[in-house]
Amino acid sequence: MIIATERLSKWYGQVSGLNDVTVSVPEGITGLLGPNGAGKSTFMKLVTGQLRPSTGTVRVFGEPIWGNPAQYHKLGFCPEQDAFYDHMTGREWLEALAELHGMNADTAHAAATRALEAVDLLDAGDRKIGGYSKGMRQRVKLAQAIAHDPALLILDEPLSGMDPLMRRRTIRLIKEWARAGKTVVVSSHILHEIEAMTSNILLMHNGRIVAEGDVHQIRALIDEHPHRVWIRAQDPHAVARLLLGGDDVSSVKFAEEGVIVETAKPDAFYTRLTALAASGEAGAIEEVTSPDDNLQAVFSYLVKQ
Amino acid sequence: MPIHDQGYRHYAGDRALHGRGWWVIARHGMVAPLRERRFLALLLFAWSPFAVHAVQLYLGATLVRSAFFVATEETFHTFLSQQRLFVFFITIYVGAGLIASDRQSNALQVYLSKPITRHDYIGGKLLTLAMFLAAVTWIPAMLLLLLQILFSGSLDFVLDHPRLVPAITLAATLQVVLAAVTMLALSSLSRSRRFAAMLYAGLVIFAGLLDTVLEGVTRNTAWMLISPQNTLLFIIRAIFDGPPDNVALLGSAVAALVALLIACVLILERRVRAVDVVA
Amino acid sequence: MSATRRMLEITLGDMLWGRRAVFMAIAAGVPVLLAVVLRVALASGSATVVVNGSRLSTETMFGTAITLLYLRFIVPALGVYYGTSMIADEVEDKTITYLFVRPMRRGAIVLGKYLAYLVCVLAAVLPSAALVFFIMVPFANMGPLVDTFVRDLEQLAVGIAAYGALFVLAGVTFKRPLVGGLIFVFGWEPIASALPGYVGQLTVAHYLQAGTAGMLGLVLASAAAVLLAMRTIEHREYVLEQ
Amino acid sequence: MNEPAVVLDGVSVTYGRHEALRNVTAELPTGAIGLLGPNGAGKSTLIKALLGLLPPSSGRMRVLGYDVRESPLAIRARVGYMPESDAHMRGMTAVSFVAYCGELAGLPSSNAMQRAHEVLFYVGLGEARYRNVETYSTGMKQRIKLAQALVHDPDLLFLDEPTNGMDPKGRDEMLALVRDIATMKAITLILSSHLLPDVEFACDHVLVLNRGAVAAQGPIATLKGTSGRVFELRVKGGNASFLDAIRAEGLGCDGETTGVLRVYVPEQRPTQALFQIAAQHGVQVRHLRASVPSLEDVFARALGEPLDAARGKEV
Repeated sequence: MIIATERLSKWYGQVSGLNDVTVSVPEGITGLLGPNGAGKSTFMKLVTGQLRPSTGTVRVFGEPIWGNPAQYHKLGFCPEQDAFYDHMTGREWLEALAELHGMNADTAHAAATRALEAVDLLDAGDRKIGGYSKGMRQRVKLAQAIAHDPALLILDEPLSGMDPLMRRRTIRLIKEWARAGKTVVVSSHILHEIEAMTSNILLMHNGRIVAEGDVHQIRALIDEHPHRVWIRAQDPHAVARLLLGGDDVSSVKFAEEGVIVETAKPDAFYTRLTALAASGEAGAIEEVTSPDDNLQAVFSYLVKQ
Repeated sequence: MPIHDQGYRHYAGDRALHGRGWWVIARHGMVAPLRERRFLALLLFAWSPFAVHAVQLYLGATLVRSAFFVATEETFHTFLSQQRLFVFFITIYVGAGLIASDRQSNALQVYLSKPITRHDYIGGKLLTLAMFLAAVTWIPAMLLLLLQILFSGSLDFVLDHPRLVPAITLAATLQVVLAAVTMLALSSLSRSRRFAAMLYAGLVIFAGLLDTVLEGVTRNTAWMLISPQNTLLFIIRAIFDGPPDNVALLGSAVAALVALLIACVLILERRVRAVDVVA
Repeated sequence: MSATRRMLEITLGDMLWGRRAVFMAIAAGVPVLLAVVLRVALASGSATVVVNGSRLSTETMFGTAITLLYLRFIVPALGVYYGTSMIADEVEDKTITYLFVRPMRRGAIVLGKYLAYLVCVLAAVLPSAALVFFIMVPFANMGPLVDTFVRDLEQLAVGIAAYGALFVLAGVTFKRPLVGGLIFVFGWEPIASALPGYVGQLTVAHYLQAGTAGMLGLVLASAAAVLLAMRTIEHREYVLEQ
Repeated sequence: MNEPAVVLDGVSVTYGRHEALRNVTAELPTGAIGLLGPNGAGKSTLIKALLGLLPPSSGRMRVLGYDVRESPLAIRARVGYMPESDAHMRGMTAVSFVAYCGELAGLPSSNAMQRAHEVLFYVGLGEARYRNVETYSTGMKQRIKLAQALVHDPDLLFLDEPTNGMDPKGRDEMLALVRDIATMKAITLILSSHLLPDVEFACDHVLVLNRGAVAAQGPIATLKGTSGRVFELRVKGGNASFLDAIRAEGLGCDGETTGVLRVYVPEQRPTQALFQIAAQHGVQVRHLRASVPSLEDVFARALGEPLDAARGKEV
């Protein structure tokens, strides 16, 4: 496990950022989600050693992070705030920060070039950051997180302010880093972006971990909302009549040009449905999908404000 | 229809014509400082010289006939020039953040997307500061004059000094306008209230310090022109005591102040621009 | 401490730009300008400086200029401005995060910035003072004054170090150090030196004038203040409010 | 009112040498219009020009029947603008800030205060309306910016990234508000956002800008075009032989690595064939859906991005 916390809590003043969190983050991409004030940024500040745990421990690569600067060789952090030295050019800033990793002038230069190229800012590298658009500032911020080629990337709202094309390119970039073996923790409010990157999530609310792991597994475990399947067919009533026969169907509802079935035993139900569609007994079945087997549904079911 | 729509309703009331923006800005601008206790204390403190002079007038008019207490044009002149200390503090307290805070909190976008013009904005902000400054210069001075009339029981004081009321008004207006326009221009130069305040304080104190050193060393009073504060005092003395022997210096003093005001207006014109709204 | 050296380089680049450079240029430039104006005025004989009867010699005027202008105004002002803004500015602008997630002791940030401050301010103030000296003091009687001039420079250097260190410590500890700093330098110091007894000793200015022993004490105190600032920044949590 | 809300006729705007808008001609109907384009495409320049804050170097503009050059104030009295960045006034409570904005927009002070309360309740800031705006969360700051744009009951509303920085629940509520305003309250709104799903949800018409020129404009439905015969397929228990079987049937299929298969079914073949193959291999069809082109595809096509990049979400 790359990151492991043990009964980790953090409060400052009366604000309780995190209370009693025990969680471990595997390799690959993990989506960190939760409503505002859920404790996401407190969690990230603890994992990046900017805050000291009030109780419990947080270990990155097996070692504590607070007051242990050597860890930052392997860690890249992209903060959420829009804060820069506006008078420096993108390249100067990246090189300066790279040198703080102990690189000499030319390795820093090479690292900066690689980072600028990765975020598609090579031509704007020599312009002052003060003159960058919001999307470019976001990308140069990403660049400083990967310049020293860390094994672990913590990204706080990396896509905010980017236009749709840049969003897509950045999502692809993050997935490439993950494929190249880096572990990435991405926090975002835009659920469909997280869904496009990974299905492994860490859902937080009121400073606690609500759910952890693969979205679809989590969805299957939410038993108070049985699995829902939407079927579009030429003759919805025929399909409904035939499906009702089995004991795996708990309720049936008719919706626009289709039928919505709730089932407690998805495996049994889907096998029967595939067979029915294949046989064509109830007419042609055009589309099958589960409207609430996605991150939005999991989020709203588990985070009841 | 029995169930009323609880959502958004259209506004049926009347809408005023435009052109009132500056008054709205000025009125609202005055509300904020008045809610702060420290500022009320400052205002109260700024009126203490008024109280002292009022007592002086009372004594002059009644019990003690001695010349020391009797009011003369000079009492109003000294009163106004003494008030410059409070003009300085109030200008910084109210004025430093007038535009700087708006720039820092991006409020300019909100203002200029409303049906008001840039000049409404600048005018409104100027008026906010000017009204507070008038409250510690022109208003107490005129009240003192009124007290003098009341205590002496006759209008002859005003009749003996026909030039007094216009002199007080002109001097106070100069004080208010100079401080307000300069502070507003400096406030528009930065996004931080503190920096604008330091700029204004620096301008007034440093220029004054430099002027006294140079005048002291070179005995040449022309150095006064580098300090707006001292130039203003010189002009106010001329207003009350009549033109000085060195009329050329008076001319250049007025020119210096006019130049400063023009520079400030240009700064304001350039810094408060609609085009860099909507970032 | 290569991290300190790198921080020094980054901060040097940062110091010579924008508001900070302008502030430094004014602080170093104005006295020289003043000296030139005085010299021209005196040379043209148009004005003689008469103070309580005796004609003031330019050397004594230079002495007063050093103490009044440099020691009481420029050096403390630079110390307050740069000392407090070194860390407090980065915390307020939230750019400190990028420095905190680097593999180096956080103390190196403070030390690097303090050394950069020392280098820049010394490089600005000392030559400016020297220039004022050459302008004010006529070449003929410069000889005997050289050692007092060198002592003045030492005073300036120690003053720069001391005020800088004091306000670096303040900048790391308090949230809004600038206002407090200004009040200390322009409010407390002039008043305290006038008050009787020990009160005068609660100011930096006192030790500057107290000969080499005082100055040595100040140097040690400055070093201690910087070390304390380095320790503070390592143990303190900076919660950057939204 | 069927007359278009905004008419742009050959509008060009230049900052010094940089041509921010190049001969833009467009007619925006009433209702909800999405304003799209990559960073620097000229979206904010267009809004500034329409608000009368930025004189165009050529071309004419009419907003709500007024000519922008002749009566900018009359336009701004009937237009609400919600800026993208945080915009508030230091030291003011929500109610006093919104009432102040009402007065600035021409409402008498007593009406402005009453309107402020009503609008703050509408945007969901009822309980927090006496708090100082600086203490607000990101989501609440977005709502108060909407409130100050609505207080004087505008006929046209500019929303610049209204859902920026909000959490999922806040975003849904803001989008519901935006949709309610546009559809129920007959207020035309121009929504500039980078989040295309939000635009797709709230708007029915789009104007896409690219490097200062119009790249595409029109109702979203027509721009999307018909849905091709491409199906998204997710199965449980799928294996290599199942995939070969599909390809053997002449149905193109790719995207195995990403968990969602893309199956190209020729026009005349019913989907039943897919189910039959799955049944034969004991594979459960968990998700089969015609892949409808999204607004993102329209956007990418308008900007000349290669289509497959647009189609393949996980290319």
